[in-house]
Amino acid sequence: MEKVLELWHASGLYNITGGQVTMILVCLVLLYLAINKKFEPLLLVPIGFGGILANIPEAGLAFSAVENAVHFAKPEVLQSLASTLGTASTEPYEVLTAYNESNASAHHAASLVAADAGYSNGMMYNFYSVVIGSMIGPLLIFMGVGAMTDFGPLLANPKTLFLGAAAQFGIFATVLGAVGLSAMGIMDFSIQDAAAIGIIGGADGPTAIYVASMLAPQLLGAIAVAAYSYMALVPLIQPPIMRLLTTEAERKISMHQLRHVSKTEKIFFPIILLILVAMLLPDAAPLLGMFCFGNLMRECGVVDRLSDTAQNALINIVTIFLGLSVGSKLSADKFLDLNTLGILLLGIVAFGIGTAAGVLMAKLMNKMQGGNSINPLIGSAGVSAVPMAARVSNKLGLEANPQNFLLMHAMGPNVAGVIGSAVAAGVMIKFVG
Amino acid sequence: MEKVLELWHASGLYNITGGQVTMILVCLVLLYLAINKKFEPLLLVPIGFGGILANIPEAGLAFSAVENAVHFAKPEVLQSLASTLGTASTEPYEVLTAYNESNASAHHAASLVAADAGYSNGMMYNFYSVVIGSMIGPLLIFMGVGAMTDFGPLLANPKTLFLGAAAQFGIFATVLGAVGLSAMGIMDFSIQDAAAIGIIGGADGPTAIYVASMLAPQLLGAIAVAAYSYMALVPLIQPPIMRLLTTEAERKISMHQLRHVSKTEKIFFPIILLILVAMLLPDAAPLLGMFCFGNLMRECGVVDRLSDTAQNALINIVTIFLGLSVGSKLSADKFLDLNTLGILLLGIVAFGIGTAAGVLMAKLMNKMQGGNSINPLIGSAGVSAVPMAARVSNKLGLEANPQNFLLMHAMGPNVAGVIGSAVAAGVMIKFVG
Amino acid sequence: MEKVLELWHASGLYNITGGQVTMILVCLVLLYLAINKKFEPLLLVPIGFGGILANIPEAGLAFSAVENAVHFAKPEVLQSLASTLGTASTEPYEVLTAYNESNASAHHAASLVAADAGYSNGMMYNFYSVVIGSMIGPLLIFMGVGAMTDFGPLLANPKTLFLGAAAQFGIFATVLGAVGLSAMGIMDFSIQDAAAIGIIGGADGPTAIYVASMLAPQLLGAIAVAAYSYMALVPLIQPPIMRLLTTEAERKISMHQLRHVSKTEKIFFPIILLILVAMLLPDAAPLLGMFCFGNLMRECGVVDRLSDTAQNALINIVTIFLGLSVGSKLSADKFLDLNTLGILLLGIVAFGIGTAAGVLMAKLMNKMQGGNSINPLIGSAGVSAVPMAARVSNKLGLEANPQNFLLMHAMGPNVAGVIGSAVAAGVMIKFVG
Amino acid sequence: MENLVSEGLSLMGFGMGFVFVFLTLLVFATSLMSKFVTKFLPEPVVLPKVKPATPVSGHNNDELLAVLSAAVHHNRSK
Amino acid sequence: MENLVSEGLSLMGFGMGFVFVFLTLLVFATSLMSKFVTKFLPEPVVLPKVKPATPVSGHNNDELLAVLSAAVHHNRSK
Amino acid sequence: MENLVSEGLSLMGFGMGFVFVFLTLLVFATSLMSKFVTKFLPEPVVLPKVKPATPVSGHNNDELLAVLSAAVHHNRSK
Ligand code: NA
Ligand code: NA
Ligand code: NA
Repeated sequence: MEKVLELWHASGLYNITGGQVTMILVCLVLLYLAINKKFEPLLLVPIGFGGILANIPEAGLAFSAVENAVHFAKPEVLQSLASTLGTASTEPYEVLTAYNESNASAHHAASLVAADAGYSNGMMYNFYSVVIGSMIGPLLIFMGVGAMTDFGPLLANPKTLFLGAAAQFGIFATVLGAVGLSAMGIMDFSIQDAAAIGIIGGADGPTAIYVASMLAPQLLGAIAVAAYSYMALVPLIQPPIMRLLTTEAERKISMHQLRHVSKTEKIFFPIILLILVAMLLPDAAPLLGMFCFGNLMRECGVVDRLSDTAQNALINIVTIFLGLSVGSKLSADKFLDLNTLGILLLGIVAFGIGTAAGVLMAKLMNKMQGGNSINPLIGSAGVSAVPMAARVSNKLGLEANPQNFLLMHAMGPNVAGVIGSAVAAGVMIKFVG
Repeated sequence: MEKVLELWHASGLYNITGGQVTMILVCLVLLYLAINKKFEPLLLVPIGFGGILANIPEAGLAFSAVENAVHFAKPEVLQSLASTLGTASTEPYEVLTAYNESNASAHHAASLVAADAGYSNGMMYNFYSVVIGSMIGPLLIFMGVGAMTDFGPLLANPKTLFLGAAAQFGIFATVLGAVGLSAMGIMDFSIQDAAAIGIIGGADGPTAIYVASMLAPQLLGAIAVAAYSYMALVPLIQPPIMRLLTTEAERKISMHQLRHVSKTEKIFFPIILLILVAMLLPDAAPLLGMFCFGNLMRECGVVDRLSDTAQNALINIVTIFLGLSVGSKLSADKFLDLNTLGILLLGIVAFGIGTAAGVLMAKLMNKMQGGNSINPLIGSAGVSAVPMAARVSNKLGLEANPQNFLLMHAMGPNVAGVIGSAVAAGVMIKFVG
Repeated sequence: MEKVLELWHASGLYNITGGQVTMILVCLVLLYLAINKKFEPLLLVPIGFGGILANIPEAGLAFSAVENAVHFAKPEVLQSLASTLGTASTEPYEVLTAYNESNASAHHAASLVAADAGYSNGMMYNFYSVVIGSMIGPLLIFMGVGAMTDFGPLLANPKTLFLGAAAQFGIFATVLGAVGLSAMGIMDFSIQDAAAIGIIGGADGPTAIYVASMLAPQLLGAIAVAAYSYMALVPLIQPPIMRLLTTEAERKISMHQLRHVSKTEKIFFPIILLILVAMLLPDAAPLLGMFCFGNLMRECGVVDRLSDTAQNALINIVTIFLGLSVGSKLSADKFLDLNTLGILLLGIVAFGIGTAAGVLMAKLMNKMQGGNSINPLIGSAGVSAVPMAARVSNKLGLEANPQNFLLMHAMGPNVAGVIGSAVAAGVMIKFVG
Repeated sequence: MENLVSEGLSLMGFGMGFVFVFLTLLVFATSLMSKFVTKFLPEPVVLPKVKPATPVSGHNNDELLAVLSAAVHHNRSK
Repeated sequence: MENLVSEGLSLMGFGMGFVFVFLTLLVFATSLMSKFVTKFLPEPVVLPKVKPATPVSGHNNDELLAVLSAAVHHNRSK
Repeated sequence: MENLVSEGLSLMGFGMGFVFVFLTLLVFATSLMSKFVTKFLPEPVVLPKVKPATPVSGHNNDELLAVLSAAVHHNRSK
C-alpha cells in the first residue's frame, strides 16, 4: 500500500501544476498548427513535442542535475549545495537563485555535488546544452541552408540587396518598441532582451535562435516559437500591408527577365561575402561563415557528396535536435510570463514593419529608375522567410497581372534578407553581447 | 636489442591473459552467429567486434584514463592518484578500488591527474560514455523504432494491449528468480541487478540496454548479449511452449480481418500514449517519449524527411556506436564471471515465462469472448521481439490451418509488448533506481 | 561617433595582421587548387575554407576561451588568469605561455576563469577538440575507408604486401631527414615532430592527421595540407621516379590474371588482420581496428545498411568537420613558420623515397621470381594514395604496352600501403608518443 | 536475504499491477479516441496521394522551376 | 529607463546604418566581381555536364570496373 | 643533437624492421587462411544474389505486405 502511495505521489497527475497543463495545451496547439495547418512543420513538430516533454511533471527532462536535486529537496543535498554555492539558506528557491547567479567554477562544483547525490541532467537539458548552448545547431542549419540557396537571382540583379537591407528595419524598430515598453514600465526587457526580440523581425529561424541563445536564453522558447509561427503566417501578414502601400499600377509592373549567371560568379560570391564579413564584422563570422561554406560546397561542383549530406542527412538530424532543444525552453516556469505575450506582440509588429520598409524601399528604387522597372511587391520578400515571402510577392503580382511572374525577381531580395539579418545579428552581438 | 625487448614486452602476445583469450573466442562465436546464423546481425556484429577490441591486451581501449594510468602503474602516478583519492595505499588494486568508490569530484580530480601523466580514455570507453553513459544511444534507437512502427494493427484491436501486458510477467518472474538465486547464496545479485536482468524478458534491445546502464552497468555486456541472442532465438524458444499450451483446435482459430484505421487515429495515438505516460509514470518518459516522437514524425505526414532520417542515417549511425559501446563491456574482467552464466540462464527463463504468460492470457481472452475469436498463438507475440515473434505466431498458425494468416493480428500484441516493457522499465527505475 | 569608432576598432580591416593576410591568400590558393585543379577537393575545400575562418581577425574562431580572454587583455581578467596559473606576470604573452605549459588541472581552472569573464571557445576550436582532439574524426574516416576497400586483389596475391611494406621506407627516411636538419641546426624539430612529418610519406590522410594530432599537434595544419596536396600530386611526382628506376622491358611485363577470391576469405581477412594487430602492436589497434571493422561490415553481407551509412552519410559528415578542424590549425601564428617550409620540403622527399623503395622492392621480387612475372611499376602503388597511385601504375603500364592492364595488380600493394603506414604509425606512437 | 526476496516479490506485484493498470487505461483511451475520431473527424472519402513538400528552409525548387519555366515561356513568346 | 531608450535608439541607428553600408559594399563587390568574371573568366560555350567523381578516399569503382572488365576481356580473348 | 640523430636512426631501423615483420606475418596468415578456406569452406557453386533483409528492429515490411495481401485476398475470396 505504501508503494502504491509512493507511486501515486510520484505520478504526474498528483504533481502537475496549472502552468504545466497550460503549456501542454499550448504545445498541442502548436502540433495542431504544424500538422493540420502546415505551419513550418519541420521545426514546429519537434518544438511542440519537445515542449510537452519539458512539461512532464517530476520527470525533470528540461532541468540540469542541480535543478533536479533542488526540486527533490533532500535536506542533506540542499545543505551540501548551499555550502558549495556559499549561501547560508537551504531554502530550495534561494539555493537555486544562488546557483543561477554563481560563476562557472561554482556551477561546476555544484554539478559534481548533484551528481554525487545521484541526480543527472534531464534528457532535454542535455540536448539544449549540446545543440544550442554550444551554438552548433543553428550554425549547421545555416550551413545546410547555404547549401540549399541559389544566389543566381541575387547575382543577376545585385541591387536587390538594398531591399534585403531595408527590410531589416523591422528588427531595429522592434528593438526600440521593446525598450519603449520597458521604459513605460509595461514590460521588463533589458537591452539584450530587446535585441533578441527584434531579431524575430529577421524572419529567419536559425538566426533568431542563435541570437536569442546568446543574448537572452531565458526568452529563447518564446522567440523561436514566434519566429517560426510568423514565418508560417507570412501569407496572411504581408498581403494587406503590400496592398496598402502600393498602387494597382505599381503592382502591374512587369520586370524583364534576369540575365544568365555563370557558375564562376556563383563560386566567387560566397568567398567575397566571407571576406567582407571578415573585414567588417567579425561577430557575424560564425553565422555567415557557415552559410558561405555551405554555399561554396554547393556551387564549387567538386564536393557534391558533402553538399548532399549537408542538405539532407546532416540538416535533418540537426533539425530534429534543434527543435527538441527549443522545446526544452517551453517549460511553464520559463514561458508563462507576461514577457511572452510582449514577445508575440512585438514579433508580429516586427514582421509588419519589415514588410513595409521593404516595399517602401522598392517603391523608392522604382521611382529612381524611372518608375517602370521594379515592381514594389518584391520589396516585401526582403524580410527573408525564404521562400514563402517570395511566393507571396509572386502571388500578388499574378493577381494584378496574370502574366507577371515575380518569383525569380523576389528570390533576390529574399536571400538578401538572410544576409541582412545575419549582419544585423552581428551588429547586435557586437554592441550588446 | 633493448628496443626489441621493449616492443615485445608491450606486445599483446606477451601480455595476454587467459581471460582475454577466452573473451576473444567468445566474441568470434558472436560474430559467427551474427554472420552465418543471422542472429540480429545489426547489433551482434558491432558488439562482437567491439568485444574483441575491448580485449586487446595493453591497448586499454575500454578503460578510462585513470584505469589506464593504474594499469601501467608508474610509482609517481600511483602516488599522485592515491593522494588525490585520499587513500594511503599505492597498490594498483587498492587505488582502483578507491577510485571506483569515490564521488564525482574525486573522479574528476583523478581524471585530471591521469591526463597530466599523459594517459587518456580508451576509444571504446569514450564511445560508451557518450552513447550509453549519457543514455542518448538507446533513446535515439527508440525514436527510430518509433518511426518504423505501424500501430495500425494495435489500433484496430486495442484489446491486444492486454497480451502485451501479460507477456511482461516474464520480466518480473525473472527478477524474482534472480533474487531467489541470491537468497539461496548461489549468485550474488542486488535488487538493482535483478531488475536489470529481468528486463531481458522484455525482449527489446534498447530497453534492456537503457535499464541495465542505469541500474547495473557492470552487467550491461552480459544483459545485452543475452537480450539480442535470445531475440534471435525466438523461433526456437517459443514454438514448443506455444504448442504445449494450446490445443490443435485453438491453433486453428481464424481471426476476422482487422478494420481500417484512419490516419487521424494514428496521429492521435502517440500523443495519447505520451500524455498517459506523463500523467502516470514520469520515469518512463524519456524512453516512451522518444518512441512516441518517432511515431508522430512517421504518422503526421508533414515531416517525412525527418522521419526518413530517423529511420535510416541516424539509427544506422547510432546502431554502429551502440554496438561498439556494448562491446566495450565485454572485457574479460567484467564478463567472465559466474554472474554472466546466471544472466544467460535467467534470460532464457524470462523469455519462456513471458511467452507462456502471453499465450495463457490470449487463451483466457478467447474463452471470455466465446472461444472462437482470438487465436491464442498471437499471445506469444506480446513479448516484443518485433517482428520475429509475430512471424512465429503466423508460422504456427499456418501449420495448423494453411489459410490462417495471423501476422497482422500478432503485430498488435507485438508492438504492445514494446510499450509494456518500457512501462515495466519505468516502474523498476522508479522503485529500485 | 564613439560607437562608429568602436565598430571600426573591432573590425577586421583595422586589426588584420600581415600574417593573416598571407594565410588568407594561402587558403584561397588551396581553394583554387581544390576547385579548379581537383586536388583532393573533399578535404581541401573544407581545409581551405576553415583556414580563412581561422584567420578572421578579432573573431578568435580557432582559439580557446582562455586564448580569447588573453587576446582581449582586460587587466582584471589577466590578473585572475595569472593567479590561477600561478604566474607573477600579467603580460598577455607570459600568461599564455604559463597556460600552455600548465597541467590539466590548471587548464581546467583557467577555462572556468575565462568562462566567468564571458569568453568562450571559438567555433573552430570546438570543432578541433571534438573531432581531432578526441581522435574520433580520423578513426571514423578510417572505418569508412575500410568499408570502401576491396581487399580482393590483395588476397589474390598476398605477396604484394611486401610492396606495401617497402614503400613505408619513405616515412622513416623522412624522419631521419627531419632529425638531420635539426642536428645541423637548420630546423628545430623534436623526434616527435620528425615522426609526425615522416608520416606524410605514408600518403594516407587520416593516418597523417591521427599521428600528427598525437605527436605534434602544432604541426598538424602543415602536415595535413602537405599530405593531401602531395596525394593529389602523385600523378606528377611518381612517373619520373618510376621511369628512372625501371627499364622499358620491365615496364612491358604483363601480369597474369588474378585468381577469384571467395566471400569467405574476404570476411576472414579483417579478423586476421585485427588479431595480428592485437597480438603484435596494440598501439595501432584504434586505427587498424576501426579500419577492419569497416571492412568486416562491408564484406559480411548481413549489415549492409550500416556499411552504406559508414560509406556515405557518416563519412561525409565527418569529412566536413575534419576538414574544418584541420583548417583551424592554419591560423597565421601556427602556420607561418620556417618549419612549415621544412615540412613541405620533407613531405615531397618522403613521397619520392617511398615511391622509389616500392619500385625497387618490386624489381627485386620480380628478379627473384624469374624476371617476368611482376611488373615493377606496381611497386610505386605501395605508398597508398588510394587509388591514385594504382592508376598511375596502370597508366605507365599502358604507355609501355597498350594491352597491359595493371590496375587490379596495383590495387594489392595500394591497399597494403594503407596497412603498412598504419603499422608504421603504431610503431612511432609506441616509441616516441 | 529475506529482505531481498520480499523486495523482489513487492517489485513483481507492483510492477505487473502497474503494467496492467497502465495498459488497461491505454485500451480505454485508445478506444475512446478511435470512436471520437470516427465520429467527428472521418477521413475524406477520396484522398489523392500528394507528396508533401517539406523542405527545411522551404526552398521548394519544383514550384520555383514551374513558375520560372512559365515565366521564361512568357518572355520568349512576346 | 531613459538610458535604455537611448541605447535602443543608438542600436537602431548604428544597426541600420551598418546593414546598409555592408550591403552597399556587397553590391559594389558583387558587381565588380561579375564584370571581372564575365570579362576574364567567361564560361566555355558548350559545357557537357559531367558528373564529378569525388569519392572520399578516391576509390573510384566505375573507372576501376571499366578497366577491370577491359582487362578480363583482354585475358579471355587471348 | 647527436642523440636526436641516433634516435632517428633507431626509429628507422626498428620501424622498418617491424613493418616488414608484421606484413610478412600477415602474408603467411593470409595465405594459410586462403588455403584453409579454399579447402574446407568452398563457395557454393551457384549463389543466387539475394538482397539481405536487415531492418534494425526487423520491421520487415516486404514480407508483412506480402502476407497481408495474401490475407486480404483470402478474406475477399470467401
Ligand atoms: Na531577414
Ligand atoms: Na516487451
Ligand atoms: Na601508406
